[in-house]
Amino acid sequence: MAVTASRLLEDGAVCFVGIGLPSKAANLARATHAPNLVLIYEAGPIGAKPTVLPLSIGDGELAETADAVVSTPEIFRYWLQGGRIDVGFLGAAQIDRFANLNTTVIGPYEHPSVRLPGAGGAPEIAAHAKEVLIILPQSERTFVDRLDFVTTVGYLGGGDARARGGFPGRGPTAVVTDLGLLRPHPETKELVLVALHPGVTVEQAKAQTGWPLRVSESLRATADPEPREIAALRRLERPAPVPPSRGAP
Amino acid sequence: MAVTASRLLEDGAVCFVGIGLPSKAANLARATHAPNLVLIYEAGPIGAKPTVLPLSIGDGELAETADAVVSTPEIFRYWLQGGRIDVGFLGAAQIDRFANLNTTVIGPYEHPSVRLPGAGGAPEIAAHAKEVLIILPQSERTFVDRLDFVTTVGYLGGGDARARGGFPGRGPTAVVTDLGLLRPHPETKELVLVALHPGVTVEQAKAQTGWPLRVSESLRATADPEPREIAALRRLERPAPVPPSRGAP
Amino acid sequence: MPRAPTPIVPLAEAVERFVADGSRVALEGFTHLIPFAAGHEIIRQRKRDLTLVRMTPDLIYDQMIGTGCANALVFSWGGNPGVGSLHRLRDAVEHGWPTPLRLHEHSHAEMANAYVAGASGLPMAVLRSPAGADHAGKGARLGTVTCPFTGEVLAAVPAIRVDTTILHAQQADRRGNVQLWGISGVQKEAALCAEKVVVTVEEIVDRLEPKPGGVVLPSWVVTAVAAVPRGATPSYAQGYYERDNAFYEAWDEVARDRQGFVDWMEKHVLGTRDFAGYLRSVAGGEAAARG
Amino acid sequence: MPRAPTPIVPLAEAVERFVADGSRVALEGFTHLIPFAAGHEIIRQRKRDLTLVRMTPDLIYDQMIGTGCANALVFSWGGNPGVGSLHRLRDAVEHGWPTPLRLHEHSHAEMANAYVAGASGLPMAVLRSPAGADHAGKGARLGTVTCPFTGEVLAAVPAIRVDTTILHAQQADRRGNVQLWGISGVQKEAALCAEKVVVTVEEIVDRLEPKPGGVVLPSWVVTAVAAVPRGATPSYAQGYYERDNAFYEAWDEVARDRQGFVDWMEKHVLGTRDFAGYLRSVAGGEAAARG
Repeated sequence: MAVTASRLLEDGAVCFVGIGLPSKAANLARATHAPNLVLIYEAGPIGAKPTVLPLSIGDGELAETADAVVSTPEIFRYWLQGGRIDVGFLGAAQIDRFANLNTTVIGPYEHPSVRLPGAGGAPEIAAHAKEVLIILPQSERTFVDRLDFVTTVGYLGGGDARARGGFPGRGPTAVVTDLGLLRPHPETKELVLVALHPGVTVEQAKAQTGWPLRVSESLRATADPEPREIAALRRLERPAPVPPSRGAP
Repeated sequence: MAVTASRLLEDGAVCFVGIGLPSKAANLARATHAPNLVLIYEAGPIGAKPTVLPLSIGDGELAETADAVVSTPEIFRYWLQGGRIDVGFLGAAQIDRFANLNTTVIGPYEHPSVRLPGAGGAPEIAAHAKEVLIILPQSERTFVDRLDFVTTVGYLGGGDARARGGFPGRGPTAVVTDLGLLRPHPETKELVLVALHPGVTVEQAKAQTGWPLRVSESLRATADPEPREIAALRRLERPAPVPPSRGAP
Repeated sequence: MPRAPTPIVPLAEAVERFVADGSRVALEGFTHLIPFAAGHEIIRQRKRDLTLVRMTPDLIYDQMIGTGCANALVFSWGGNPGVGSLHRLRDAVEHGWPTPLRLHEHSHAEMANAYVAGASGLPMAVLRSPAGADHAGKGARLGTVTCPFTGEVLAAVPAIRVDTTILHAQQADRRGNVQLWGISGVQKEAALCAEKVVVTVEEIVDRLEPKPGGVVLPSWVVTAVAAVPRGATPSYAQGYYERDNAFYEAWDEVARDRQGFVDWMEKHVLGTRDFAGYLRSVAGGEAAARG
Repeated sequence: MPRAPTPIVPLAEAVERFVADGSRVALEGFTHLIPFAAGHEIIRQRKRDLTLVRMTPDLIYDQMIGTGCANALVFSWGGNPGVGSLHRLRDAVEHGWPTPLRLHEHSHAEMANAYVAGASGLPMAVLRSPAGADHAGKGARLGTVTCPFTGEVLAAVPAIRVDTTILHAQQADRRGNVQLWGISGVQKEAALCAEKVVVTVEEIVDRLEPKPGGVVLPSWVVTAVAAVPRGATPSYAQGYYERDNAFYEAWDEVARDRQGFVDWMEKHVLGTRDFAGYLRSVAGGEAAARG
């Protein structure tokens, strides 16, 4: 999943990354084919070059390796809203067929069965980045017919709904999952399965999607991870050289 | 003039100062009775402690002696508009009886006989500082019946006009000139002569004012400069220890 | 206006004097410099009915919410970064335990802009925020303004203003000037939108040396300073100590269960006199990790 | 999107390629780091019909206006700081010499906020600006917006956006990352509201060491870098050289008279090939101070 996502990032792009899978994929890209990828984290680091994956979005490693560290308001005002981000890279708990995202609640807002973390940077990243990549595991619980809450707008109801909404960025261009890769249809903006990971079947993908999944006529298989990608991932995931917790809970 | 003005500044006040006479008076106060006066200059220094008078508002001396240097937008947004300035200290080319100021043009705006520097920080300093001190030489050319241009609002047409305008600060509380000291009348807000420098007469002050000048019933004389004030001024005005111009025009 | 110098006081005194029951309080710090010591002291003094404001509630608000200090939360992302849920926050929202929690929920961009507006003396912030997302029930007021020059409709969000902001910084000098450096998040804005500002610091120094990325709060905007070494633990203080990632990961287990959480808080926070005591308690607790 | 690295070029090439006749250009620097070398090169290349944007026009715009580069000026305070008038600016406004100059005039607060809006991708800035002052004829558009939460009426000013911003900084690295430090005014906002950003620097270094108060512009927002030692003279570059206050004082005499100004510019700026030549010319001119 991280490997497929990392390949979508062009060298030299300016990428606004969330922690977790997006950060992992972006740093993998930087360690392999895209050494000039510019990583921006919402806490303030611009041009961060971590050598191990940060656990949190404000880890010291990010600040110490960055070209610049600015305030959080500046990140959102001058850099994101200012139109300087090429790629916004998001995760989510739920996605619908038009790549709208839910990270707020499962169940009704006032009485949720699961309270999720909330919006974070996602709504404005999805609005302003020139394009948006989304990465999340695919299942009937995550790929749903109807979101419990629309936290972040993808293509709204599809078609030209987003374009009419006056969003500066053009919206999600790819969704990477543990099963494969989906792209929005150029006209309808509905997500279409365009590639499957080795060993995954179309039936499996359809079964793990909460709406009738459309499949591209030119469906292809994603390439296996290359040795250098696997090696880079191992290096990124090695334990950070810090002492163990002094205050074990 | 600088001595009288400096005495109006209380120790510990946060003072937003323009270059020239305001800076001179404020630094004199800091060197004498108000060592904890906090000086803020619009270029960015907060808590500047220059040992010689700066020629310009962005001199290196100001930054190097400051507690903090922030951006110019931050000065105007967080520190001035944020309501953190006790005293705004302004000069002007023209003043009217309600302490409105002109620093824009002499003559009509489109065809001025003299083009002055313009607004600078004055309009918002006068709006937001808790009180405003004004320092300028007094003559029929500077104390005018009608401003050629209202750059900066004092008390507008007087009375409660300013209060009704929704200005956060309470407005000018003193005008210091080379002849004496004027204060706004508590009700009408018209400037009243309340003190004269030694050797200046009421007739002289009236003759050098472009409107029928009101004089306080308790008119007093300003105290002579004390020796420590004169000594402090001399120290501040000594030539800065920098080499002469390498590029004489 | 002849100002009193900023007092340097014990943390317990600062919390007692400057954090009132029912008030609106922000403890800021974006992952870095989170004021854990101050949060613990608020828990020890059993402050109640606070409206807690913070972009990323983090473990510190999980602890404060779980011990019943708060009845409202203003926030924009409420998870345990890189780990998962904040279980005490979830329990309060999902089941009203130990007490119901009203949410006022923003995006990061909205909240950062709202802090800027508060620091700038404006009633609102204007931003380009996406239309079409759900807002129903989130408790945060949103509005629009129309640009008088272009006719564009922009989003507006009310300014954040709070009664007390608490920060942790690396250093203060003896007059109460404060400097922090590294990732500085919204700390300056949080300080400048508050009536009262309390800062805990790693150490009091004779003179603040300007640092790259340094944010300085002059003493005259700081209400009180308290020296609390390691006061951001398990968050970190650049130049002093690293983030205790293992603690963040282990917290998931502690907070998952009400009784386990209560026991842990009783033992390590409520059962200790101050933050030094807390640090000794958890350091000794490696074997007895479950309390 | 695979970006070309930021070119490091001679200043003359940068001005030729990135400053177009008739375009909107900002040379910023609040007293500190004023890009005099770049301004001189614009004069040498006889650029015309520029709209010049700058909070404090200073001597550099006096020189550019006096040599006929500009037909419009966006500014907020146009004097020679601590000395008096900018005589060439005045002559252009009062008598249309050498060419008429349209003014778009703001207060500092309006203009600083307008730069922030430009950098933030907003069409306007909102501020509390005094009502009751004269605006007639000033050429700057002002409007109002109403806060949807409090009903307050606030001032609005259109965002500043420019074709090219030129800055002077202390250092760039070989990839074109730029760092400046000391008083940084509105330089970051000026860079981020521009289509193209040209930066002259004191020196190119292998690695930028983070400095207290440092403002970093990553190479991917910088269009071109040119090394011009002493390129801010007679302004200053903190850590490199002091402000030449004597030059500012002497300029008053030079600029007061049209012919004296023309002769001086011919001799020292138009008559030299580059800024190094200019520096040699004025250094040799101490005796022949009047040109």
